[in-house]
Amino acid sequence: MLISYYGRLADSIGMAQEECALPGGIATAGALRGWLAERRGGYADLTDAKIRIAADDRFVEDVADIANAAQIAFLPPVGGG
Amino acid sequence: MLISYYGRLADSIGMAQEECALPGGIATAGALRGWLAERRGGYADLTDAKIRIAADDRFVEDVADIANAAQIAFLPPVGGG
Amino acid sequence: MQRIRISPDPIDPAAELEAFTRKSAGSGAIVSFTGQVRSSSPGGKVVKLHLQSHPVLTQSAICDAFTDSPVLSSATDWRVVHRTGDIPAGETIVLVAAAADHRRAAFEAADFMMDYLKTEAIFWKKEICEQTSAWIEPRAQDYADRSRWDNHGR
Amino acid sequence: MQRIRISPDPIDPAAELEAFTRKSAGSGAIVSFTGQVRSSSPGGKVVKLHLQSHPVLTQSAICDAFTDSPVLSSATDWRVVHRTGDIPAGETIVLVAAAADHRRAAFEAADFMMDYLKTEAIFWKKEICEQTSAWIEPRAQDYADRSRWDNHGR
Repeated sequence: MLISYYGRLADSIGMAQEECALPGGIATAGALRGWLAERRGGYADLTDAKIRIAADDRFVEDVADIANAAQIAFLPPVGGG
Repeated sequence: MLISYYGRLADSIGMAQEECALPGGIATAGALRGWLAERRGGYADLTDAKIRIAADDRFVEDVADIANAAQIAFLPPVGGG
Repeated sequence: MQRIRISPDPIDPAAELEAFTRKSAGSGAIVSFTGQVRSSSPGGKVVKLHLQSHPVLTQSAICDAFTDSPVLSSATDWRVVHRTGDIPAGETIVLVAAAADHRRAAFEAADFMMDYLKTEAIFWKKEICEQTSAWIEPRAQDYADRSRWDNHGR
Repeated sequence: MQRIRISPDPIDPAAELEAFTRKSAGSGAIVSFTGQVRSSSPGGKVVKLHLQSHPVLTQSAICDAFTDSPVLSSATDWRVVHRTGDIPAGETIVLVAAAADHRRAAFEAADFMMDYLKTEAIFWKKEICEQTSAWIEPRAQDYADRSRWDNHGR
């Protein structure tokens, strides 16, 4: 699963993308937030409800099943054009 | 004295400009309206208060002395750009 | 710098915007309005407009109104290019442009300039259609638009 | 016809307006807005902005919002060109253009598009100044401007 971090998240996490293999128990978007945030520092922002999640280029709620998604994006509040 | 008729006045009067010698008794802008309007048909519009008068490129009121002006312009309500 | 240009020459909106934008680099916000001769009207299919101005008063009245305007005082720069004479349908009659630090001020400046030009500017306008022709005066909507600015900034 | 273009390529506002005006001849009214990187900010002298978009969601969200908008339904045509990546101070970030039969509709369409782009469009913006850099979120004024349209046409 390719995970992308947009905007300020890429700065706080230290990278814009990473390839992750999800452990078996992590099936929803919300669970993915928690799992990533626990792994190491800089990821804590991901549990902020203002950070939206897109799975395969569609916005999803925290309860959505994302186990089979190829791409996940974490999107902080937008900054305007 | 060069008299110019703008906008629809040029159509109703049949010309855009004419050279006139003012008779002695006609000294104000208002008197000029009446004198021109009495001369012949098509000039009646000039007595309409909505027609503004400019003497030598400045707007003037009917009471203004225009006997020494070189140019008089009759300006109907503007049409917008 | 010539902020107001009134002439029978055709207007190239892109070239005007290019020159204005080059001068205003860094302002942040630039709004332009281009007005073209519409090809149809209540009088039928429009062939052309005839626009007449006064050789002195038209420009000086616009200059006075815009220099004194509180709306335009929020703009860093502005421009008016107005065509006169015979203008075929589809061609540009007027271009206004405004630059400001923020977009609201730029929009308001351009909007205000157009409302003024459409109601108070000293132009006489004759619409020449295929069958008829008529001198045009501002629409009620034009006066309503213009009145929006009467208490602006007071 | 590509109404929305998001790309790291520099924007030439005059060329965009020229193409749009050519397509819209006879519409009557065309409004354009050009937004440039301001050269100063509360953070100091601005070197550049970095604009990030999402490769799919940014364009599709703009398209959805604009296609459904009652404000834009009064426009005969509209265009959005948005630059991404590193944009030096003074260069153009965004150009929007709107054409309509009457000028009020054209002004409102361009104004609405900009208010949307400034608050809801999916862009992340980092301001790089000489001494500092920071991610920027919309100003309170941007949200206030955007909310003006909430009841439009209802």
